[in-house]
Amino acid sequence: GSGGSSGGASSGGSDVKIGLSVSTLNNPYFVQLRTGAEAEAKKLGATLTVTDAQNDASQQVNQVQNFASQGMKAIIINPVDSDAAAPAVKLAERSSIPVLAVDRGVNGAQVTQTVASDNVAGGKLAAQELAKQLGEKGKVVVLQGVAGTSASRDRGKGFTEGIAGYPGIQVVAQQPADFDRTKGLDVMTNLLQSHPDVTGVFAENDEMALGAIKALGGKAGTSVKVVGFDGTPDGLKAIEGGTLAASVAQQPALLGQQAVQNAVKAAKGEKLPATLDVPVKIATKDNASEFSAS
Amino acid sequence: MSEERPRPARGQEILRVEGLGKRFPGVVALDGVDLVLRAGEVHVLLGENGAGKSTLIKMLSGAYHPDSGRILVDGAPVEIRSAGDAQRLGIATIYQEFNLVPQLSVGENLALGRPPRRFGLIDTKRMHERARGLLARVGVEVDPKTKVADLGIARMQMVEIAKALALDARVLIMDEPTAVLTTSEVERLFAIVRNLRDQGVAVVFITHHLEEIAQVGDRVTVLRDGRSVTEVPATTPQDELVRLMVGRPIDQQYPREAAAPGAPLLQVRGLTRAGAFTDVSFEVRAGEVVGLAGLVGAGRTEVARAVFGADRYDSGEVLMDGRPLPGGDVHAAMEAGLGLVPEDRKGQGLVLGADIAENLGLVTLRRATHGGFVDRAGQRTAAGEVAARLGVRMSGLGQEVRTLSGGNQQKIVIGKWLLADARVLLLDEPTRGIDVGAKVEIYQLINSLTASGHAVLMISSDLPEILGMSDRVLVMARGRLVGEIDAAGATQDAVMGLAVTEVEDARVH
Amino acid sequence: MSTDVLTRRPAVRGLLAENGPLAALVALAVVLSLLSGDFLSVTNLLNVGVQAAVTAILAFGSTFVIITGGIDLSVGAVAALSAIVLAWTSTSAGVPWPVATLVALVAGLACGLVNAALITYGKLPPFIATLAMLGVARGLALVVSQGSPIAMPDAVSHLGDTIGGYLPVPVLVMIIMGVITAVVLNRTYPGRAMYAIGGNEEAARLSGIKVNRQKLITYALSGAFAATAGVVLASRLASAQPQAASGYELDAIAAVVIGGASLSGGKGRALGTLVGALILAVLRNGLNLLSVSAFWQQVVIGVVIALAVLIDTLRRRGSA
Amino acid sequence: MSTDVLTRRPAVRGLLAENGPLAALVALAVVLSLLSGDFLSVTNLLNVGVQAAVTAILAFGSTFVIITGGIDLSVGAVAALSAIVLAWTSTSAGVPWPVATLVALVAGLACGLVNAALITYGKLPPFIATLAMLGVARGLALVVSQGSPIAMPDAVSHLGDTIGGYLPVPVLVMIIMGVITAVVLNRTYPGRAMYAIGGNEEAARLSGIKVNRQKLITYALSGAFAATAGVVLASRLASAQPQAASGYELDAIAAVVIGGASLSGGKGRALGTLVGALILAVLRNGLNLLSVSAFWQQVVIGVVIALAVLIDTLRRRGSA
Ligand SMILES: Nc1ncnc2c1ncn2[C@@H]1O[C@H](COP(=O)(O)OP(=O)(O)OP(=O)(O)O)[C@@H](O)[C@H]1O
Ligand SMILES: Nc1ncnc2c1ncn2[C@@H]1O[C@H](COP(=O)(O)OP(=O)(O)OP(=O)(O)O)[C@@H](O)[C@H]1O
Ligand SMILES: [Mg+2]
Ligand SMILES: [Mg+2]
Repeated sequence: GSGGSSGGASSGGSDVKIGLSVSTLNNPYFVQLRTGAEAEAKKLGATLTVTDAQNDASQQVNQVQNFASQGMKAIIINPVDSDAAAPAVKLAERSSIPVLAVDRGVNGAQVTQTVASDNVAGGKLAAQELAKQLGEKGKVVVLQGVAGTSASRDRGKGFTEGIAGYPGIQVVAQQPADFDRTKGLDVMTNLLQSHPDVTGVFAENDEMALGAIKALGGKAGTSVKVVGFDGTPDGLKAIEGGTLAASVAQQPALLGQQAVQNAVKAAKGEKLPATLDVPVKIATKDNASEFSAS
Repeated sequence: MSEERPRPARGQEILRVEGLGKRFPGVVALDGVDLVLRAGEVHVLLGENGAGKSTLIKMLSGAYHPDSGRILVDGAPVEIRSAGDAQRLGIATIYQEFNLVPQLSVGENLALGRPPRRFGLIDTKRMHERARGLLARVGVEVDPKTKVADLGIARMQMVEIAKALALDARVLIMDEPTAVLTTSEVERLFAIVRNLRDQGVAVVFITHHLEEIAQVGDRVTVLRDGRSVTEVPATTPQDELVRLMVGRPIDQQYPREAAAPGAPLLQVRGLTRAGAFTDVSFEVRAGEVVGLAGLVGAGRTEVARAVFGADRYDSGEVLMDGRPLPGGDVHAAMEAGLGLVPEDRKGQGLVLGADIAENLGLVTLRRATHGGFVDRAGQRTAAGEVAARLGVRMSGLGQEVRTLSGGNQQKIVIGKWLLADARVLLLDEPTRGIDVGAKVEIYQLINSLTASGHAVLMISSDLPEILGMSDRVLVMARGRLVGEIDAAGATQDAVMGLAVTEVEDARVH
Repeated sequence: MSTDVLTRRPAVRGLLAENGPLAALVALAVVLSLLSGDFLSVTNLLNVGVQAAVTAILAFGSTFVIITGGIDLSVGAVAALSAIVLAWTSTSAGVPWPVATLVALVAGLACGLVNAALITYGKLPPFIATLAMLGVARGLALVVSQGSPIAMPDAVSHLGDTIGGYLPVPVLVMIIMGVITAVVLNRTYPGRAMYAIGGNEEAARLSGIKVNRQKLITYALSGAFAATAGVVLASRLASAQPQAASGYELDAIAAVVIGGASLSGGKGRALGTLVGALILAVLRNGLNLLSVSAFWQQVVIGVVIALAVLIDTLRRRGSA
Repeated sequence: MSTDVLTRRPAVRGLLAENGPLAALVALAVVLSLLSGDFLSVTNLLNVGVQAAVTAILAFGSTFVIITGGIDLSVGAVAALSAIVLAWTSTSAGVPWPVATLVALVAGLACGLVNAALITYGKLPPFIATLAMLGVARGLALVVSQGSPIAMPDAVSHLGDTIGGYLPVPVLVMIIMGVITAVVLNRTYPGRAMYAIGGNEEAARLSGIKVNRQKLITYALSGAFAATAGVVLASRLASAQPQAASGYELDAIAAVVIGGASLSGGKGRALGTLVGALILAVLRNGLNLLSVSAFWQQVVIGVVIALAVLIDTLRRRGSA
């Protein structure tokens, strides 16, 4: 990269206006992503504007459109939906503003860089970890996120693919709980009636996993293993407490930080690699403290 | 009127009703009614409140479907399942309850259901032109573009009449059209009715004003308890009609027993609201019935509402027992002992979806509350007593007020204020739609109120009632009090003279 | 089978005939117990009760509002805000939990009063006033919590437990709030005034009812009930969440309307609302037990809600 | 400043005085243009238009329904379903896109007809009927799409483009639908019948208006408008999404009510609805431009909506 700027990353962001459209802030995961992004922007001296698309793809297009007319030097988009983000990206392209995608990729349009960890891979990882903790046999239920969202789709797909490799494990029920803790609690309570013999739970996010743990009560962590997704602070606390067996940690703060760092570079015309992989990691009791620290 | 015009088939039977029956949950509304309508005749339906008059005509207009019996038009049995069916058979109806759309203009209401169209789009210009013609025919000067909601109740009635005329029907049904009209409009209406009759239209006319029967009717069918008891000529003496209808004679139609007035209870001084009434001053003394007469739009209702605190006023004051009342505060007025029976029973008097007990207890709700809790049993008992006293025809105190007959609804509105025991009762058209028997009951109640030292201010467009029941008559015109006449010297001519003289240049004909 | 029982016990039949929604609930329960052996256990029925509790409490509050002819879209957001206020004051601000609970209830009440002020003095349509409050309350919940869940104090979390190992506290709270609703509606002045206002506001005013004041009470009650629901919800999860109860306003209104109330006002009952909330909860519970696929669940819920009310209206028409 | 302009140009003043919502919109625009230099550019104003389009089209459809005294909660879900139907028939089923578009519109219309049938023949309250349809339509969208977005055919995606490099197609569609709404409401028999039904249903019936048939037309229009909105939305995103337009029903209703309609029926105008939708869009656009923090945005939106309508009602009261 030959940005032309003399200083290092720490001083190179001054006066750079960056817009970040987050898919939703109704979820601690994305709140962390925002926090990471804001911290980095402050460090670099860039001006970061964050908007909340409230899980609505067309509001997100609106927000990117508005960013463009505000003269942002770079735009970070955290797509509500990978396909639906394409028009937004094309729109910014027309105004020659570099766009970075964070957390989810964009299909059907070329972004400057995708800073992401792979949800499908994360789902597979969750399946492997759950199988390991269950001794590769048992009955498992899946708590699904909001039907039709890409996060639910990809995580579910990864998990289904991953769990298929363990013939001793049977998925006895899949029910939607809309990424919501209360619904996780209610749905798990109900599933326990029809499937009292479950030994494992995969929840497509930590919120639902925490709800399920509430429903399981004393069983959580002992006779039933719960695996969540996201590695939110509450989730990590539950891991340390032994009720949550594991969570696929995507390090949202790191995602946000990396996205801003690279957005500043892009704004200065630096060339960036097409993808920046922030690895998914599985957080378990052994390594949970590492995640909490960040 | 138009003597030389040919009268097509006068006396020829157009519509016949045989053994018609209709029951509602808990009530047999009609139980075998026969009726024959002939071209060129005005057929009066007579009966007590709840006798089934409105139910009968609603089956002719397609609003209800009969349970038994049949309807024949031109000798052939017909099924009238909707208003459209009735219109196609040439039957037009003016209902007892207002059936206009308040948010729409007068013109649109007149064309409701069949607006003139051009290229599929509504031809507003033609619609308004037509409306103007119709309005002129009934003699009201209203701009067709006025919203119906902005009209007074009497002019709404005239619009209803115009709307029915627009159909050019063979059978025209009018359910108590004169209840809300004053003398001059009634005259106007009768002229229209006679004219239609002479053109061969069969008119069904419902009224509780017996004197109107001889004026406009040809034949009378008397309904009692859902049955048609007899058909008599309209020239039958009133006493006889009353006997047929009520089952017993009524000796005195206006049994007012005046007493010497006591101290002033209600004093109104210089009450003014721009555009409605100007400098209105009067007082009402204990034991008095004060009549308030005037033409439609004279502002009587507005004054009463302002006195009661239902509306605000610009200047002047209202005193009860010598103490001024705050303006625009119904609650304070009630506390001071005022009560108002409003003229629009459906819009302002009743909670139509609630039952009879609930409605009767509305005004006394606060009084029946002890420690936050309402004594509903006590309220029910009290409601039962008033309902019995007023002779409300109902299936029980739990009947929804919506399903009561018009006159019985009016009794409920009066009843709730009787329960409240207000010391000065403002009655705005209190006996509108009430049958002769029940009227006498209400007059006697007024007597007992005044005998116990209470007072009544009675607004009425029924001049005989004003003259028969008031101790003093106040006359309003164009928002001003134009005169006061003592009961002794009061005649219809004297009152009308006052009401009209001031109005020569006014909006009312 | 169930018809036999009904014919033999006229009291039960009378109750069902008068309570269309109750009949629908019973029918739903019968179908579900035939389809799933797990449905008709005591534990599961108590679960259903717990799951209905939050919606039911919100719906009780909405019943007042709907009876007056209004609508309250803010209940879900106010519930979330109150829960956040409770968690925040008792943890970050260190206020003892009983005081914090009171503060939360007052917060809910205050939201209701603002709604009422906008509606009565500001003459805003209830839809707009409470929609605005929805945004404001949800936003404030996010601002106070910084968008993250706040753990509830332990003492309050016990509200999510059971008493004597059987009776879940949320169910108890639901019953208490239901009884309060029934008493307020049937026996108190404000309750009767609500019916009158919803039936004919002008007639109520001309009968001496202070309409504005009664509306203040109505919306304040709705706010306080929403706060209670928020506390129950948060105590069940042991954590207050800024996004909790999103969209619950529609569930609450649906429960009230399924229970026989009319959005044009003047009608509605506490028991009906409870039944409405239970119908929704039974339905969701049953779909979980039957493991209906995620995509089809919404379809089935929609169809069953329509059917439940349809049966009720058709029955009423048949008897009329 | 703006007062000067107004006093000098009586025509403008008359228009604003008669159109309270319009005055609020103008006030909002003036404030925003003072606060943000970016607001008053042609591009940005066109952006606002595009951003308002979907809500406005849904709201036009809802205007019909609200004028009759009903409510349609299903518009967002029906929009999503129609878009999915279009994308699916033209890709998976290989139907040419003009036919597919027609099929999508028919799907929306059919949803509306089912709503109307439930309301008229089934006697369901509109709230319940359309809430049920919300679930059914959203569920069917998920079932058909298997929960994944479906790419739109290229030809249809151009609907999201601009004509002549300036006029965005969504804005054009919005204007066309607005004109249709205005004409239907003011000049056609069904339009006037809607006002009559909402104003006094009994009077309408007794005047020979076939109330049930007119309601069928009303909800069918709402469904067809929702389908149109769905197509516009999907073409903007170049992809049909089963979760699209979630919660838009409240925005649509809010736009109609801000525009001066009453939920109790009988009132409402196409221009008012357009202005209502623009107010919402301008507000969101402005908050983005001003970089208001995400958590505060909801608060500000709530407050401004309340203020906008408040100004209108106070002004009306003042002049009355
Ligand atoms: N929809 C209904 N449901 C139940 N009862 C009804 C209904 N409509 C009318 N009734 C009852 O039928 C009876 C006849 O009523 P109707 O309105 O025909 O009387 P009416 O002769 O017109 O009286 P009025 O002179 O007071 O207008 C009354 O007892 C009334 O309560
Ligand atoms: N002919 C008319 N032209 C224009 N406006 C009228 C006319 N008649 C009445 N109004 C309006 O309607 C209102 C009717 O007044 P209001 O009802 O108080 O009169 P009223 O004397 O009580 O008559 P009534 O009670 O007999 O209808 C008046 O304030 C006036 O604004
Ligand atoms: Mg009658
Ligand atoms: Mg009057």
